[in-house]
Amino acid sequence: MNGLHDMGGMQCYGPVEPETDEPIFHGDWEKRALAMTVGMGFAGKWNLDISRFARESLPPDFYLTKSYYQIWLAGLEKLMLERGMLTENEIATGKLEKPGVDVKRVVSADEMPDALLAGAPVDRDAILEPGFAIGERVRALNINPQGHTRLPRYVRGKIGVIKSVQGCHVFPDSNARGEGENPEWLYSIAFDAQEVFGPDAEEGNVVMADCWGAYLEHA
Amino acid sequence: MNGLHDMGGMQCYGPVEPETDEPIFHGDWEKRALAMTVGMGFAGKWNLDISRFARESLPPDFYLTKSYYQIWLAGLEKLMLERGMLTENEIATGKLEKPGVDVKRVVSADEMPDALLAGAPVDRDAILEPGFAIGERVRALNINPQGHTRLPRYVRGKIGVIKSVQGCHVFPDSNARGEGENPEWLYSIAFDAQEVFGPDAEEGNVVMADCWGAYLEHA
Amino acid sequence: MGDSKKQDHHRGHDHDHTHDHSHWSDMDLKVKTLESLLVDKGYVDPAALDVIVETYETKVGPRNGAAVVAKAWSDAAYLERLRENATDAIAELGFSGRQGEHMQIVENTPDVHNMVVCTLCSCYPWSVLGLPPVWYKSAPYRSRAVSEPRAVLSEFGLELPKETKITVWDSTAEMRYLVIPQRPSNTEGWSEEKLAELVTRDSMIGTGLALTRVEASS
Amino acid sequence: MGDSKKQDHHRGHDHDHTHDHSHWSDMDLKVKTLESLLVDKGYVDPAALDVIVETYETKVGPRNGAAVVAKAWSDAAYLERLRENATDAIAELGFSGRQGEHMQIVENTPDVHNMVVCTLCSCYPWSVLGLPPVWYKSAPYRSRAVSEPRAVLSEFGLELPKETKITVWDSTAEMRYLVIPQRPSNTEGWSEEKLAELVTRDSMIGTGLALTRVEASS
Repeated sequence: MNGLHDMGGMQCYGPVEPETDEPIFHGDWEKRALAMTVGMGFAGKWNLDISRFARESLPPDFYLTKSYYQIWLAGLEKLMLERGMLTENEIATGKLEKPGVDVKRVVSADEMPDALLAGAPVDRDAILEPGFAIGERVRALNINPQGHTRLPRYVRGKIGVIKSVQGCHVFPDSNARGEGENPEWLYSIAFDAQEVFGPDAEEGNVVMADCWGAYLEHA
Repeated sequence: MNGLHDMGGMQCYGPVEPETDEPIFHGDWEKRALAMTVGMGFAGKWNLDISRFARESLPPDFYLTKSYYQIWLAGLEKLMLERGMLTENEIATGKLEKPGVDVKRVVSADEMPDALLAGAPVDRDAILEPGFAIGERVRALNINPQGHTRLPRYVRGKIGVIKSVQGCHVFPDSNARGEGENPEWLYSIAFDAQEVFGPDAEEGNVVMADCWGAYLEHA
Repeated sequence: MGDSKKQDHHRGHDHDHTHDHSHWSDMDLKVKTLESLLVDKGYVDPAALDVIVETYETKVGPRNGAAVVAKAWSDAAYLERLRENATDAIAELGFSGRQGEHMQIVENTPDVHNMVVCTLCSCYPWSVLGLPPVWYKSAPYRSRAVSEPRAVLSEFGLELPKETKITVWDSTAEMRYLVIPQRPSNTEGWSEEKLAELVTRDSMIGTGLALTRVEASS
Repeated sequence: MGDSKKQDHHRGHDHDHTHDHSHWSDMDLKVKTLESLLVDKGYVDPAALDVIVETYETKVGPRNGAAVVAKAWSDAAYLERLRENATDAIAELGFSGRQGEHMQIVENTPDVHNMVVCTLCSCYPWSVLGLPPVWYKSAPYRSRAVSEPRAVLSEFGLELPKETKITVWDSTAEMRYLVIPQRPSNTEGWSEEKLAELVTRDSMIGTGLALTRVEASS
């Protein structure tokens, strides 16, 4: 989905303004928003790509004006509402209306350190050989899917060179639709900055993007 | 400037929802906002392209969440503030702090009907011959200027065919910077929908865009 | 192109401030204040502003365009003049001025349906259609008209035959486009005035068709 | 690339609701309510949530990455292992897990400066840097890091020599990038612990350099 989340190359947002103090959390609610988002991931009711799409398909004005943890919270609520794990009324009143649905796993405090250290790798055994080789010129496809994709708009149609083959990784576009992991070879691709952003970009600069084979064609 | 105003091809804004009643104006303020915006154009303190850039460079959250007449008003205030025609304090308090600056023209009620009927044509005498001919294949340049441009992001780098030569028109990119009209030939260009939006677009559909010669190269 | 229904997911989340109508009395006050300042500073004549409002509220509107279309349907020589130089031909009927300085007509056929948008702001042929409706200036229309016109048309209740291809005119310069819809059948011999009643505003933007005889009489 | 100062025009207009801090006590309430529901429904163990908070508040942070960098500077064999398989080499130091499952190092040289961004969301190498700062997740950084990196770096006070070219790594997949900044001069023979003190978080994102000896001692 071409949405506001796909920000690369936009020029309207002004200068970067780091905070002077940079607290890890701005208030307790941010701590709990992070913890709930990470914690609910173990429930197995959605995957990483589904949760990314839940956030990026929030109403554009919400996405643009709220802080990132507010976006995470809204995404979490949306995922749970969609799955009947929570009701609008429960969110509004805080009163339990119906019992919880079954979840895959509730991680205990004791188990959590190991669960966090384990992470959730997305590399998978390859079935096919990679379709592209290091050093090869490729063109990122001009696709505009309505659903989730990790091919940013700014590289579409642009030619780059494969710098590394990163293994066979879960393919987000289908995974976000709940249509399976369909692992695809992932490539790190070097795009010349002027190829991507035209003559206004600085000569010699490079933009690297990680692209799955399904996003590419030989060029 | 790649900003939120350049909306072509975005997919995050949901369905079109026409109003059931469609009043011409929603409240008196819309009438006066229109009238002031049109009326102040005669003052000669800015041109059409400067005023468009004033609106599109409003803060993105403002641009996204306000109604179009609110955007016009904010653009008008910004233009006048920038030129010292009005002060922030005057806007806040409504109290005059300093007299008005000289303006080119104040149109009277009697003159207004003719002034509106006259409009403000932007075609100019040509100095050079057109650089491109009807039927020719051209590529829209991949430019990303920080300032105002009327080349939408979705056609950049794409190939189309010249359908008409529309005359020599004021060039917005320089006119918006106050660097003169620099008239350029204007072409109506047919882009195949799939060339522009990829295989998800419908075969046989066409997107027409009007592009100045400075936006084009032979393809 | 995708089914627009799929986009409904983004609307489930409650939010609070898009085009908040409760601000409108504040807006009245704000705008009155600004106008007083402009008048006091000698930048505008308030009576001239009244004329602008009156013009677009009562004089310049889609009936202008409808007259042009009806004449185009009725008068082959006029249609030819419209094709040659629409600005001049439209001015023959007394319609000219702001946002109509450079007009071009685009004619619908059974093979090609035309539709007009301004993806970059809200350019619209004021001289023949008046001020644009809110949806024309809205993000959904501006974003999707170019990339998924058929889905957008279906949101207007317009389902074109699959064989009819769509050409979308993005008003990126000062050219303004007036769609000439197909003339409804069984209207032979109708007067221009009667034909004009079949010409809706949306049919001249391309988000609708001209009314049929039956629709017009009901 | 353009001068970022030119973009200041967009900030002159008064607006009212971006990241409104006054909402934060409301947010505390809202989030408490949600958490109670999740606990009551048996979806999460609140003590386990405490562990998550504690982990990212006190255990996992940029000192992890600084240790990796200092070791890379000191130990050629380790650097080689980092180049071969950064995930495994980083795990040798006990750092692994969420948002660090697939690590790659990118080494700065006098010719090429590396800089990391996630234009699509907020991907960041948690296992070595902890949680991302607000600016990393912000629209200005996400939008402009790829298209005008030098202007962005200057907003961090970093002016690179013109000859140094910039490579920007957009974290579009699950690969996470750790920048290995250039080792400051006159640090021969320093211990890894002492070297690690020179390694700032920003130097590992690429929006800064490692501290010089002088900066570190002041």
